[in-house]
Amino acid sequence: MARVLVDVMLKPEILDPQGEAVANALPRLGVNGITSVRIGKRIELEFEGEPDLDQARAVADALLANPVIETFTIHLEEVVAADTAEAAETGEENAA
Amino acid sequence: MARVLVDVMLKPEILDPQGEAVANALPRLGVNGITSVRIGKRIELEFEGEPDLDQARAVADALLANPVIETFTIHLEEVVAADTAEAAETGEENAA
Amino acid sequence: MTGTHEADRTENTFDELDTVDVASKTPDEPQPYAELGLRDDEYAKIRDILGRRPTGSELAMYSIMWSEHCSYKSSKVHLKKFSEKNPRTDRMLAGIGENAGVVQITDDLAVTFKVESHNHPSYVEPHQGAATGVGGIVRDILAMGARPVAVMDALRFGDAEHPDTKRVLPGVVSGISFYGNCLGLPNIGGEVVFDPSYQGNPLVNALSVGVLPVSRLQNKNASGLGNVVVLLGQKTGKDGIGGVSVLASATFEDGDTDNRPSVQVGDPFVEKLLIESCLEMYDAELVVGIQDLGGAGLTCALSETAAAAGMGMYVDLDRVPLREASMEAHEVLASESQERMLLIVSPEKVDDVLAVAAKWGVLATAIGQVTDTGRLIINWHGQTVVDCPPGSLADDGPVYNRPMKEPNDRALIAADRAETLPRPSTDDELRATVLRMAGSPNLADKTWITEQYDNMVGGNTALSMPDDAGVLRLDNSGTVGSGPIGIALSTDGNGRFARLDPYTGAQLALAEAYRNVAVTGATPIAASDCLNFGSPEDPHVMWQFAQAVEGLAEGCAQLNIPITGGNVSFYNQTGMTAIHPTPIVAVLGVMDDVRRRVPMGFTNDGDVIVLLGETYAELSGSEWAWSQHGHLGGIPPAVDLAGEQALAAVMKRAAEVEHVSAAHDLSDGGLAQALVESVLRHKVGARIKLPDHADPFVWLFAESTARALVCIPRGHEKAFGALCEEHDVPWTPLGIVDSSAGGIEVVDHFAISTGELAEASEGTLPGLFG
Amino acid sequence: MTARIGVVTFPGSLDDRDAQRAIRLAGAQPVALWHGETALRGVDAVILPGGFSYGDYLRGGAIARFAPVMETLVDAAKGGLPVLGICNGFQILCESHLLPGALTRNAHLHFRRRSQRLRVENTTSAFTGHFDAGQEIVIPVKNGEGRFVADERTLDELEGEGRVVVRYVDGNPSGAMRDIAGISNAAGNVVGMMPHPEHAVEALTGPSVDGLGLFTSVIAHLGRTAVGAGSSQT
Ligand SMILES: Nc1ncnc2c1ncn2[C@@H]1O[C@H](COP(=O)(O)OP(=O)(O)O)[C@@H](O)[C@H]1O
Ligand SMILES: [Mg+2]
Repeated sequence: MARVLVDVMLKPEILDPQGEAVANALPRLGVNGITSVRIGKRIELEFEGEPDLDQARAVADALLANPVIETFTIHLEEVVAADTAEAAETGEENAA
Repeated sequence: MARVLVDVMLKPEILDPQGEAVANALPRLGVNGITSVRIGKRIELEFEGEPDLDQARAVADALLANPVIETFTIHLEEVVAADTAEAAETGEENAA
Repeated sequence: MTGTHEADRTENTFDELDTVDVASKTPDEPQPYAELGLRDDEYAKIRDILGRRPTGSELAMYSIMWSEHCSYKSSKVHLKKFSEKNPRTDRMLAGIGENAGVVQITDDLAVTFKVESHNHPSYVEPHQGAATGVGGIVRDILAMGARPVAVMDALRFGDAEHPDTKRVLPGVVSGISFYGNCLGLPNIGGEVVFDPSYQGNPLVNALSVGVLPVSRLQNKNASGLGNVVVLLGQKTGKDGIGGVSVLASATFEDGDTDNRPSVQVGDPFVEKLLIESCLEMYDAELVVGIQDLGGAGLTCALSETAAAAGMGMYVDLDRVPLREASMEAHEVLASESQERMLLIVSPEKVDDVLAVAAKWGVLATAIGQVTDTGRLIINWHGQTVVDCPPGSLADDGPVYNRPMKEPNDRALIAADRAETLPRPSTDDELRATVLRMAGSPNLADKTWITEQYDNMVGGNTALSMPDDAGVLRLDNSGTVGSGPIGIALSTDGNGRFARLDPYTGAQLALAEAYRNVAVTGATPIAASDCLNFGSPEDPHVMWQFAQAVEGLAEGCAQLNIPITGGNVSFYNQTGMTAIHPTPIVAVLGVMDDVRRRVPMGFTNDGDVIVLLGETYAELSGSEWAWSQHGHLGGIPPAVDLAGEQALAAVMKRAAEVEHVSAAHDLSDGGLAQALVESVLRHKVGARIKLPDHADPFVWLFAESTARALVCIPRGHEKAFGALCEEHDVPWTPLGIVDSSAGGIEVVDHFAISTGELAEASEGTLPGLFG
Repeated sequence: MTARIGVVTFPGSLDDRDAQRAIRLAGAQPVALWHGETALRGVDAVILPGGFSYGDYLRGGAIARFAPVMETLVDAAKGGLPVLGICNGFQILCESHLLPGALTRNAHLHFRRRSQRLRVENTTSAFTGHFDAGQEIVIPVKNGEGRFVADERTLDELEGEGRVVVRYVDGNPSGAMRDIAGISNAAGNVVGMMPHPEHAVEALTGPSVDGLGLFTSVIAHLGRTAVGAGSSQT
């Protein structure tokens, strides 16, 4: 089985208050080496038959990401034995 | 430069209202082949120097994922020339 | 599977379907009843009822339905007192035992309200636990035929400074905010109290209130032979299966429940659609009976609806829409997946029901029929896995008269009076005490929490936070009604008072809620409760519980308002240490003209400030003793229910004829805190002069009951005084509202500016929680 | 002659009945519109009310944008029909590209509800004619994703063309860029705002009655301009 992953991230110039909140909390956990935290969405699309990357891209473009504030990336993911490994088969970037 | 990606997803048996809402909206976009949508978080951690996977895992466990309802996966990502390609260098699963 | 020996138990006993047939043929099959919380005699009783051993599914059902949570086995004998003592009234359309009590308020309108706890889930997963607490109580209200119109939340947390409180409180608040706001129900009030006794066991009590035309009242009876059983709402998943996971685990001893989340995730969007579709079905008279699915899921809904009608029921469990294909029968029966309702529909209306559900995009599935067998029969994969009398699940659970014991330290505690503690002796110390208390977590401004709640959606909120009670207009454009009538609601409780004396503590909670409703000008007409206690197996806790019930029942009888229902939450403790006994009481009031509601807070320069009621040197259990000395001992303030009634009568009349421009009840922190809150409301100051004979410390900090602070517009003083005398309510003019005072000035003693008060009161919660 | 103003109900709309009440109090006739139908029933103006359409799970307004009613509404708005999006309605207008920019998570990460002071910056839009330029009004805000963002060029354009309709004063409840509380399209017939004017229409329930001005403004606006087909019906 395969599925399509869509990663949606805020554009770098858009404030990510959630990421900032995490970054600010890190020193309290004793973590100091992390300079930046950005939080976006990871969306898993499962298809009935063969995954259709073009269709996934169209959905991401129209619905999953808002081009005013976000960019997205699409991968095809081979689901190997109970999720234990993960490999990005196809990587492509779409800045919509 | 390298950064660590943390993917946080709801455990499979936990209801994902976000994913359901999107899945139910797809037919209105004329998309019918997608059988399931799950929405989680994708978190990018940037390190000052060498990324520290163990530290990232500790942060994910304590702060980024809620072990009661979520699991997370950690990858090391080599950032190649302006983000155009993406490859999961290390894949490991942590069911918190 | 006959002749099972020990070794077989390491494999999944229920791999092979445990049907009624199999059960009859394998009477000696060992069953994990003890792990499911059933006692030997309870298990024996089940075998007796069935005339054989239960199947795995039946065992799951009995273990849930006979649990403390569902069967009220420890509390039942005590709760009877409510019905016994309830004043007679024609207003009660539905009472104790229904999903929620229903009170008629006009010829054609009724109100239903109920409080429920979601304490343990909110500790495990604060956000989802609290969110689903709201979702659950709203479905109870919906099941009565009402449109839910508001929610409230009574919260108890551990010490404000404790790190775990920083985890629990923000999560709980965001969960309530998320679910209630998204559902479109205004949050109109509640409480937040910090006390170390709740450290490992916070309390999340959610209230919902709904309004219905009297003619739309629904019941949960699965009546009518051949009627269809329809499941409406969310798909069923492995949510909240809890103890029943024992049945699924490889070995019964192995506690690995990793894959069985006892956490439920709520979807308020689906609940909103559920509300709209149910209301549309009620109005079209499409349902015969309805029951929400809450704790115990289908098990509870199927058995209770069938038992209530005295009918049988056949259910084809394979028809239940599942989120995960791999579920077993007992899991489907026990699942606590949210946002589901069970409908009983006559066959010719099933299509209409499905059409309404489709219109709102909600799943609806016929899963069974009402039969006349008197048995609840459930099939799974074509075989019968349950065949039992529904009443044996719903009504015939065990009932215990648990041992009770008065704690032996009572006399000692009573003797340790706060009245003997060192008091502030100079004016400077008085002033500093007022400020410190205003900034203490229990008394500090709660805006950091309440501004996360939508209090206005629906457009009928006439009063809400920080007013003493939530007040709603019953909008005639919505559900009928003749004029701008209003309802008022308050929830209150004081665990410290109840710890000192549970009987008095319960009455003080009732008195405070009653007074909060009364000061808005409403007439209190009914009460409900949520009783949060430690383990009923601890005789001291059981004694506290019995005392509290007795006190509450007796108090309601004296106030002449019925208890319409309630909720019991036991086992609130960390290790061997129980929480403070915490009866939370909700009081409902009505007013003829909601435009006359009385808000809190000083507004108009020149208004005369009058203290109603009598002040005594009552400081034991007070906020002063606790926040300034960490002291809890002595005897709580005296209850004066006749005084509360007189106060309510004065407030009602004064509101009607507009003798009062503002009012605020006195409770935690006494007069000082009431003044602070009244000044901070609109940042308008006051000049106060205590009576010559008054001990300023006692007057400022005592927590005597049946008191309120009111503002009387110039020209109304005489008439108002006469009204007080008519009702025998002591009244003491204390000063005037005066914006030139710049804050609180207690003449001859001290002055504190509004800015200083605001900084103390408004800075505390943001400082603690971000 | 009474203006007929439509209020769209999406699954998850919450302030739809409140918007209808406000329309009634302002002297117009509210008309319920349903997300699943394309018909606009000949209304003279449309309100997209607040709430959590489709749960607002992905992004506020993202799914509502694809509702059948939006197909006709987008065209009608482009043709000049006055449309006011309140809160979730504002999000829907941005997602539908009838208005520029986007509404993102509040900078403080909380849902926040409070009475908010606003300054009316534009009195030429279809919904603000009854206000004085620079007038300060008090209207509640309540949202978790109300932070208006757009790129600098868009922001400059909005300011330059006078399309910032209302601005937060005395504190910005969400961290919105340039304190923007509401904007309009270039023609001024489409307005989106995060604050809830429908919750400031009665002394009994609101912090003020300032919100009524938005509804009376559009009624007056309709009287001055050619009125839609619906006005000939009662
Ligand atoms: N958890 C909460 N949810 C909603 N409103 C709350 C909550 N906690 C406190 N409030 C509101 O804040 C105000 C002050 O609370 P409190 O001092 O406990 O009132 P009182 O002492 O009159 O019961 C009241 O209007 C109350 O309803
Ligand atoms: Mg009060």
